[in-house]
Order: sequence, then C-alpha cells, then structure tokens
Amino acid sequence: MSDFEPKIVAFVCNWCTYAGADLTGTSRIKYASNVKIIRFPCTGRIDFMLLLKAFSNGADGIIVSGCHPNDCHYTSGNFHAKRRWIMFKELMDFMGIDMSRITFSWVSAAEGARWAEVVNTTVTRIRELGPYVSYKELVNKSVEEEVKNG
Amino acid sequence: MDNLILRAKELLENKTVQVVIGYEAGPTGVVRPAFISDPANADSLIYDERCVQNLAVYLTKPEVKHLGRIAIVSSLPVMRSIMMLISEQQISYDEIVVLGISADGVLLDIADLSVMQGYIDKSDLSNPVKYKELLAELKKLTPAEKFEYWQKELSKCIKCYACRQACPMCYCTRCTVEVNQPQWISVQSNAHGNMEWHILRAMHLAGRCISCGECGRACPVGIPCHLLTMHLTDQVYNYFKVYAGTSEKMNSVMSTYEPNDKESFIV
Amino acid sequence: MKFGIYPGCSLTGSARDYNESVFAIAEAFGLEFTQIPDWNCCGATAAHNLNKELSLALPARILALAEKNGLEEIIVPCAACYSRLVVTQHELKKDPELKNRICEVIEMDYRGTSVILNVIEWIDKYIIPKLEEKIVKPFNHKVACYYGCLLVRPDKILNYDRAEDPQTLDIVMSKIGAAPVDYPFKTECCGAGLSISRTDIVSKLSGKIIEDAEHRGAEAIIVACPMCHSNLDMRRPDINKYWKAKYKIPVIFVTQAIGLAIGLPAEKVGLKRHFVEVKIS
Amino acid sequence: MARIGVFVCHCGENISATVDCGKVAETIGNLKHVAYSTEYKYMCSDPGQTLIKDAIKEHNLTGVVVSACSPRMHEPTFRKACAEGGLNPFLCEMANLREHCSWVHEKNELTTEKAIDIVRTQVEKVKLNSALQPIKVPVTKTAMVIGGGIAGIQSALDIANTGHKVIMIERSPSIGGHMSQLSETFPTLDCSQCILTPRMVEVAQHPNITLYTYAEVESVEGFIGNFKVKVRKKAKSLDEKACTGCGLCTTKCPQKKIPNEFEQGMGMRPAIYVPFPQAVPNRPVIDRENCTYYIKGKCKICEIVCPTKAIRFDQPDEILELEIGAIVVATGFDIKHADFFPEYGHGRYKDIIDGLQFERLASASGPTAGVIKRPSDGEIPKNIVFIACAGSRDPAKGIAYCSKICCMYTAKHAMLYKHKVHEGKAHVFYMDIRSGGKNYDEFVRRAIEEDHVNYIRGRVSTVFERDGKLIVKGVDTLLGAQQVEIVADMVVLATAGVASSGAEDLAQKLHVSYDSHKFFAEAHPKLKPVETNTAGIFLAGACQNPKDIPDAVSQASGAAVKVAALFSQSELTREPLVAIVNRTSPPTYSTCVGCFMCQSVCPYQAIEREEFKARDGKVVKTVAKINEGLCQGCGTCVALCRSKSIDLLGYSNTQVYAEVVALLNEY
Repeated sequence: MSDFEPKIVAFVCNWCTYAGADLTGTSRIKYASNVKIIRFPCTGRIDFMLLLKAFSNGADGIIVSGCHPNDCHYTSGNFHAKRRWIMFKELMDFMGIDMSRITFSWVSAAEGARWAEVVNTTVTRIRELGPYVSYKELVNKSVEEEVKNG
Repeated sequence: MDNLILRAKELLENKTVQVVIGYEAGPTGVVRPAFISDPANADSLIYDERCVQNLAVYLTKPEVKHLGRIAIVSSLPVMRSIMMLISEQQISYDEIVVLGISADGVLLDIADLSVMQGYIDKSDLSNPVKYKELLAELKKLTPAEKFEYWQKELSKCIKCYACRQACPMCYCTRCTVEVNQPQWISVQSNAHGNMEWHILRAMHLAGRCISCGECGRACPVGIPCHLLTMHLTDQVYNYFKVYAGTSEKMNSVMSTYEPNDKESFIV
Repeated sequence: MKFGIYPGCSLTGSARDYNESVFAIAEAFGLEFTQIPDWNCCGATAAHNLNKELSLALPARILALAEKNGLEEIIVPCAACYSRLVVTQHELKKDPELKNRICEVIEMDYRGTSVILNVIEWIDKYIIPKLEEKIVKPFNHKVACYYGCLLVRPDKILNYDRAEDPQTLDIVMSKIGAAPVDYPFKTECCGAGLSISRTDIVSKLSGKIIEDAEHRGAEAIIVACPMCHSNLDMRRPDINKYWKAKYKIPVIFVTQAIGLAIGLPAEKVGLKRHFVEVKIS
Repeated sequence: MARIGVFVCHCGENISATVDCGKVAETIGNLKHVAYSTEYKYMCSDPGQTLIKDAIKEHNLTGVVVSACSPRMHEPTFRKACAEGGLNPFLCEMANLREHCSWVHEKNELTTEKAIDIVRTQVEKVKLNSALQPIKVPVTKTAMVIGGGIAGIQSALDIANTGHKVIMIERSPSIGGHMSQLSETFPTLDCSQCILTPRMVEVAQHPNITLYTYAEVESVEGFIGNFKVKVRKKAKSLDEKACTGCGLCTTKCPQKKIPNEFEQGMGMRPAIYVPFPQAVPNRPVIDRENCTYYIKGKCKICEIVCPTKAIRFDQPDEILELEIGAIVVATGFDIKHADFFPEYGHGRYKDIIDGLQFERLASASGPTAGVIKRPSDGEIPKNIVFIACAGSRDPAKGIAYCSKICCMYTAKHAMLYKHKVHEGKAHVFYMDIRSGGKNYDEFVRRAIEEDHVNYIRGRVSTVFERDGKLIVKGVDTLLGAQQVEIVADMVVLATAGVASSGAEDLAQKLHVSYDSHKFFAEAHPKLKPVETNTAGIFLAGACQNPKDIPDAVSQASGAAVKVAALFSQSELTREPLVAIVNRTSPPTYSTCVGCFMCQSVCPYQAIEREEFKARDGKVVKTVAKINEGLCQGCGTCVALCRSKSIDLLGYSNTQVYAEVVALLNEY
C-alpha cells in the first residue's frame, strides 16, 4: 500500500479557499500533489451530487472548503452550504458511506499555511484508509452489468 | 364516518367544492382513493385504519386541479403536506377545503388555515413509533453493516420511481433524474445508480419530508426508502429544532440558516 | 396541586423565625406545604467553590426527590438555596451530557420539571391575589427593602428581578401599606458567609446598610434571606461596637410583615426570636 | 466542433522549474478537440498575448486555455487578449499551474502529471463555455440621501457638486441632526452651530438638492441604478410657500409645556414650533399629538394670528414616488436613555443627566444660555462627576462595543465645565481613555494637565442621592482597586451610542443587513466600509456605528464618491456570470415549478416572479426569474434547485460536472 497515491478532488470557493491556496503558492509552502482543485464561486454553489460524482469517477478523497462563517463574499452562501453538508453527512453516515473520506473545512484567503495543512492531513488520512475499494467496486459492478445488458 | 359523508355531501351540494378526495373500498375490498364529484356517490366514503395513503399527492396534479375546488380527507400527514405545499406556493388554501380527521378517526372542524395550524401545533410531529424503532435498529449497525444493508436493499430497485410519484412533496414537473445535460443519475437500474437516486431523493426531501411513509408503502419491491427521509427528518429536528409542514411561511430548513448552526465536522 | 417546600439548613436553625412566619401566613391563606422528604444540603456557598459536579449533584438530588414525590412547584424561602436550585436547573438543562452524569451520581432520575419559587414569587402568585381582603392592620411604616445578593443573582439565570435596583420586594411591601424609602443599599454586600470567620468585615459592611436605612427614616429593614437577617440582626451588637453607634432599627422578614398586616400575633410569626427588639407592629 | 488552443506558460522559471511544460503542451496537444497547443516563456508579456491573438485567427479557435498563474491574477489580462483576437472573452479559461502546482510541489513526474490534469480539466470546461455578453443596466442619475445630519449633509453636498440631482429626506422638521445640538466640538472647541449652519443653508439653497423634511421612507423597490422609492411627507399643517417664517404663531400658541426634543427635554416648546432658531427650513410644523385643536377640536389661534394665512389644519400626508439611482443611508444614532442603568439613577434624580443634555446646558443657545446650572434647582454645581462608558463595553448590559465618541466628548465636557466654573471640581470615571485621532490625545492631556480634571480609572457601581447630594461610589483601579466615594452636585453619564430608532425598520425596507445592535452592516468590514451588501446603497456616518464628526464626514464623502462613480456611467456594465432560470416552450414555459425556495436562499433579493398568462389573461404558471442587475453569481440557488431549472453562467452544471470527470479520468 506504500506506493498508493490517492486521488483527491478539492471543491473550493473562489474568494477564500481558492485565494488561500494561491497564497500557499506565493508563500512557496509545499504540500502533497494528490489534491486537485475545482473552483466554484461559492460553497453555496457546490451541489452534493458533485461529491458523489467525484467518488464514482475514482476519487479516494474529497476536500470541500470555503470562507469561514460570517466571511462569505456573498454573505450567506457558506451558511447554506453548512446546512447542506450537515444533512448530507447524516445521510451518508446512515447509509454506511465513509464520510472520513471527505474533509470539510473553512480556509480563508489569508490561511495559506492552513491550506497546506488541510491538504496534507487529508492526504495522510486517505493514504491510511487506502483506495476507496467499496465504492469503486460498486461502480465497476454497475458498469459491468450495463455492458452485459447492452 | 357518517359525519364525513354528510359533510362531503353538503360541500358538493352547495357547490363549495367540485370534488371530494377521500378513500373508498374497491370491489375486492381494497382501499383506494376516491374522487367524488356527485353528492350521490359520497356514501362510498370510508375512513378507518386502512386509509393511510397520503392523498395530498393529488393536490398538485393538473388533472385534479382542473376539476375545481377540492375537499380533501386529511389525516395529520395530509395536513402537514398541505402546509408544505402552501409554503412552497404550489397550492393556495383558498383552493381547498380540509376535511381533517383526528388520530382517533374523528372528523375535525378545520374552519380555516389557522385552525389547521393549531391542530398541527399540538400534534406529535416526530416520526411514527413503528418507524422510530426501525431507525433505532439501523443506527446500531456498524458502517460496514449499514453499507451492506442498504446495498442489499437498493440493489432491488427497478427505478420505477413509484416512491417519487407517491410523495406529495415530489411535485416537480421535471425531476433531476430526467436531466441528461449532464446525466446526473444513470438511466438504467444498477447498484450504483440506484444508490445515487435514493441519496438524491432523500436530500431533496431533507427538511420537507412530513413522515407519512408513503414512499416506502408505494415501493413495489419493498425497499424501506422512507427510512432515509425519516432519518433526515429526525436529524433536521435534532439540529434545527423544526419539523416540516408546520407553517405556511417559507421556512424550509435547506433554504434558510442560522449563523450559529452547530456542526462538529468542519475543520 | 401538591406544593413542596425546601427548608434548607437555615430555616430549621438560625432562621426559625422565618420558617414560622412562612408557615403562619401559608396557613392563614389556606396554603399547604409538603416538605421534600429526605432532603439534603443545597451545597450553599461552599460546594461550587470546590467541586462543580458536587455543587450540582446536591441540588439535583433535591429536585429529583421533588419530582419523584410529584411536587410540581416548590417554594424555597432561603435565597441561597433558591439561587443554587435555579442555577442547577439551568446548568443541567443547558448540558444534557452533564445531566446524565449527575443522574448517575445521584442514582436518580432528574428531568428538571419542577417550578422553583423564591418567597417573593410565591407571595406574588398565591398571597397577593387574596391579600387585600385579609389586611386588618396595614403595615403603615417607612421601610428599607434589602434584597442582598442571592435573591437576584446571577440575574441572567434567575431571570427574576433586575440585579441592580430590584423592585419586587418594594412592590410587595407597598401592597401591605408600607412606604419603601429610596434605598441605594438594596443589593450592597452584607458580608454574607464571613459572618462566622470575619465578623469585623460583616460589622463594617452591614453597618453601612443599617446606617443608610436609619438615615432615610426607615422604621424597619425588610429582608427575604436568612443570611441577610442574621448578619443585620444577630450581629447588631458587633456592628454597633464597630461603628460606635446605637442602631436600633429592626430587621423583619417580608413574611413577618405580611403576618402582622393580616393580624397574626407577633409570636406566631417568630418576631419574639429576634436579637434586635421589634417594637413596631 | 470545438477547436481549443492551449498556451502553457513557463512564467520565467516559476513554472518550468518543477513542471515539464513541454510535456504538458505535448500531451494536451494530443487531446481530442485541441487544435493548437504550445508553450512560451511569458504568456502575459506582449509577445505572449500576441501569440494567443494570432493563434485564434490562424487556427480558428473556439476556446482558449492559458495555463499559467492564478486566474485571480491574470484572468482579465487574457480575456482581454482573446477579445482583441476576436474571440468572446468568456471563451477563455485559465489553468492555475503556478500557485496551485509548480510553487507548491517538488520537481517530479507527479507534479507534471498534476499539471496535465489541471489543464485537461480546463480544456473540458472551456469546451462547454458559451459566449457571454456583458450585462448593461441603465442608471437613473438622482441620488437619495436619507437623514439630514452632518453625514447626510456632507454626502448630499458632495454629490450635488458633481452635478447630479440629490433628494434629501429628513424625518424631523429640520436638518442638522445631533451636531446641531452640540455646544463646542473636540478637539478644537469651535462652536458646532457656527460650522454646521452654513452647510445646512447650502443644502437648502443648492440648485441640485431637493429637501424634504418631516418625511420618511415608505418603501423601496428595484435595484442599483433603478430604485423606486415611496416617501411619506408628513403633514406639517402648513402651506410652506405662504409661510414667511415670521414666528408669530409659535409665540401665540397657548400650549407651551411640551418637552423640547432639541433641548433633550431640558426646555419646553409650543405645539406649533420651529425646533431651533437656526433650523432649515425655518418654517414651523404643528405637532398634532400635542396640539389643542387636534386634541379638543378647538383653538386655531395660530390660524387667527398668521398674517399670511398659511396654516392648513386639514392638510393630509403626501406620498411621493421617486425614481432613484443610488441611496446614501445617513440616519445617525441615538443615545441610550433613562431606565437602562437603574443603579446610576438616571431618570430618578434630576441632576443626573446624559451627555447630550450636558451639550445643551453648555450651549450658548441652550436653555441656560450656556451657564452650567443643575436641573433640580438651577444652582451651579461645584462638584461634577462624569461617567464615561455608561453602558458601552458592558456585555452584561447587552452593549459589548465601544461607543467611540464618549472618551473625547467627556474630556470636552469636563474642560467646558472647568472653563465656565473655575473653582469647580470635575471628576471623570473611565475604563480606558480611547483618544486615537488627530490632536485627540493632546486634547485629553490638556483636560487633565491644564484644566486639572480629576481622572479616575475605574467603574462606578452606583449613584444615589443622600441629603440632597449625589453620592458616586466607584473604584480606582490604579490605586489597587480602592473604593472611591465622591459627593457630587451633578453627574453626567456618557451613555452608549445606539442605533437610531427605526433603523431596523428602514434596513428591512432597503433590504440592507444590520448587526445585532441594529446598526447598518457594511459590505466588507475592511475594504467595503461604505457599501452595503445591496448594490447601489451606501452608508454614511453613525448609522453604521457610533462615529465622531470627522469620521462621519469622511465616510459621507466616501459614499458620495461611490455615488458619483456610479453616476459617471450612463449604463452599468457587469460581468455576466449570473444565474438564469431556464425557459421552455409553452405550456411548460420553464421546468421551474415555482416553489420559490431559491427566493429565501438568495442573499440579494435577485429572484423575482414571472407570470405566464393564457390568452384570457389568466395566470397559468408562475416561475422564478433572476434579475441580472441584482444577481451576484454566487450560485447557491443553483445547488438548491431540485429540478435543476437554474443554472449559473460560467459555472454551469455541465461545466462543473465535466471538470470533475476530466480531473479524475485520463483520456
């Protein structure tokens, strides 16, 4: 398992975490290259279905990150997102889907070092968990079925 | 249920409403929804413990709306559905007459919206006891067991969408599953797509489900999909201290927020 | 409704006068109490300085006993006991985990359903509505109403009267004919628990409270707390010695004053037990 | 068929030091639909931009991905270059290879692979981009200033002087606000009226300013550049054109015992009154609540004595409907009144007054003509105590914030007192002296050192009366928390500055947010202190939080510039990255079912209702519609919409979905 390189997608808002990750860059703070970022205007824009799509497309882990409460560029998008994630997590837990594979965080535009830390702790955790086999199997099985049924 | 029949007749005779939606026993004794527009037929109306279907689902159907003003036999879940539909601007209280029925089967005098509000306010809005027990059982399982349980259940799904059709809150004229740009949910029924569908359905009902259990009853293959939405109903109350279908105001949990909403997983 | 009373230590000891007056007026108004069976110490001022869980477990047990015995409403005449009981109810309501732990400690079920009344709330609720018809001898005196600390603090939790410049006692007293003076020492410290260890401090602080009341022409200081009463009354010789004064103003429990107003004899409301002689009637 | 051009930038060596740019360009070049892929040392340089422009023409590109630094840095640069090359600027995307890749990873194959993934993702996204046109919104070039205090006056004059029309609304009968009540102003001790009244007159006479006093905002609709405001002009019971302001009516009015608001209740006024001699407009109004005629149905003495017959008892309120392009809110503040602090005896003892009352006592035009007399018996106090922070910075009293102005005005009060009562003693109880500001600390030092005001650091526990004197009990924390007791003749409380009454109501009408203390909330605490979260509505002065005059005036000018900048354009242009609700052919009109949950989720009130009607005029369907003038493009409605009927331009469902797929799958 030592050579396992997890695939991790980060869904971040443009105004805080994306800018914070820019600051990590300008500060030249190194972090694991497993995490790739998709930019959204706001965490409020992030559809929970996209997280499922990330897993079904082979992600082993996910980071969702935006502005700290009260700092939302759009005043309330992150508060709505927070409610959405509370419900999503409760549902996933109830269905036995491993939520420790998703890191939810608030990283501001000033927290370059923190972004690196969020990435690194997530990568370390996902490395320990290993590839998301059960989800991948589920998808593969379904794909096979589809092929079989034409 | 003589009172119900009398009241239905009266409403139809004096043209207060054009149709009464209630329950009747079919030729084989199976209870089915009744759409009565002729007062003479009101005698077929029944109400007993077999009458569990959530009739509110018909209120948003164009072919039913078309009939005119509707009187609807309403147990608590129906009343809560009506409240939700009003708050989501799908119906107006003026379009309907609520023939409220109490938990012990007595016809209530729901004169107006505030009376219905009062009745809902003093009712127990948590999930029905039999479901509470099932939920508690499921919660005891380990994550792996839960995963296995749901995979086993959901693999039965044939994507007939009866759960959606039976639900009064699933009134969208186009559902996400019918969107193919992008294709959010695969068209075929397979383990993965089935799971995505049921997650989507439960999330779309978070804060809106009124715990009638109709989706589970409608499922032809017996998936307890109502437990997913009922679990979220529990959680909505747990986190936000509200139950769906308690106010005519737009107060849906997922479209509002409090700055101090508590969670413990966001770092 | 069953109506509980929690006497605490004072009412069975140094404040028997208070106890007698509470029971005397209750009887006069046809009210009955059930003493909470097997009650224990409320923890008073000592417990919460030492161990938070202990300071909550003691009152929780009292409240759990009240619940067990079906006492939905309990009157707590001692201001210190009142404060502890209400604070406990508040803390355990706020923190369900803590509540569960405390329940384990006391080995009893606690739900927090009892309504806790201090003596003035009790008077307001059950005495005032029937008071006017019963008054035979209006208490026509100028009085200084002294609340002390525990009756009104912590105000955010007790949610009873305003912590600075409280009013409820003044209102009750004016209803029996008294004229409360403008009294800025209402909530000044009497020395409280230093009553035993540092009588000099009590003498100094209580002396100021007494001096201002006399200066404003009050004929009596009205209290609703056994601790206040013992400091202002029992410690009077020390106070007079400390200040080289001859303060004579009596210190009267609000329940005693009501008792007098409805014509109960002085002995019946414990007025003969005071250190400072009560000449007014 | 998409034809995408990819340009991989080395950024000198910033990217190429860890990422194999050649390999990136080559790999991406092999992707389907990539018509052109190249690498270059500096894409943002002139030759780099020319490279893009030429490639667009040469390869007939339908989309461009510049793989370089953060889009937050150079997205505008490259979008402009594309536009110049003849490609719609919104068909250009950036792949962030520098901040998100080369700078944060070591040089190795994984880093180059990640770079390829990042670029591929943007290629897949840009394929789905659509050509967008900037949104244009017309602008009505008339501003409304709500509130006629110093902040409102400054804003109105500044806007009017740029040549634009201003409508000023003031709810009291005169403009001037709290500043007109002040005696002298810190730190210069110049007379408040002397510097303010010329500005008030300027407002009244300015050709670009229309002033409505005794008027309040009734409702506000619309959006930036296009507000529709209803204003209620309360009946003054007076024909303003006929009235000459002679004042005869005010002297003859038999009702003379109404507490004078301008004098903070320290003087009386008649029922028909001008609030103060320098009022603008200098015309009386009838206070109908206290007028004998309105109460009893008879009197009309004012009408009888009026030489120009200007009194109109039956005058109704008037509703004005105004078209407004921008709004400046300058509704100011109030101070906390009696009862708030029972232990300080305010409201119980006559000689305990608040700061504004002291201003009136010290004012040459005030009820005592500037002589410091105590209210109870008119004696000159020999010993006076000022309590700073009466309520402020006191979470237990519900006001955790610093009211900012009290330290300075308390120093001023103590100084004015010492200047007027030389032999008197002034004491100030304070928590900290907060005197940041030009010449502010020097001013406080002067009070302490030259005027010998006794400053005591500590709070006051109680103030009470004994034998006709006020006893102030407090603590001196600089003397080891020693208890202090001062026997005073008068006590002045610097009570907390609080939101103006009605602020909450107004904020709701304007759809502007406000904080838990009902102060109006700025759009950003640091970088947008003048804006609100509603575009086109700006803040000036103490309606945002307590402020002194220089701060209020500065902010007012700032707000005016924001308005002027807005009015400098005939049309507003905004990025078209907004949400849209889909439209389909009848009879569905849209897949939106009109649940309007998006309405409550939208922070900008940008979601409107659109009704579709049948031929007979009957509404057959009501669906959501986004006002693109108001939408800021957060997309929260998009993620909420169950039927996926809303989409966000630039971050559409198909685009973000394609990004997820592209990022995780190799092609």
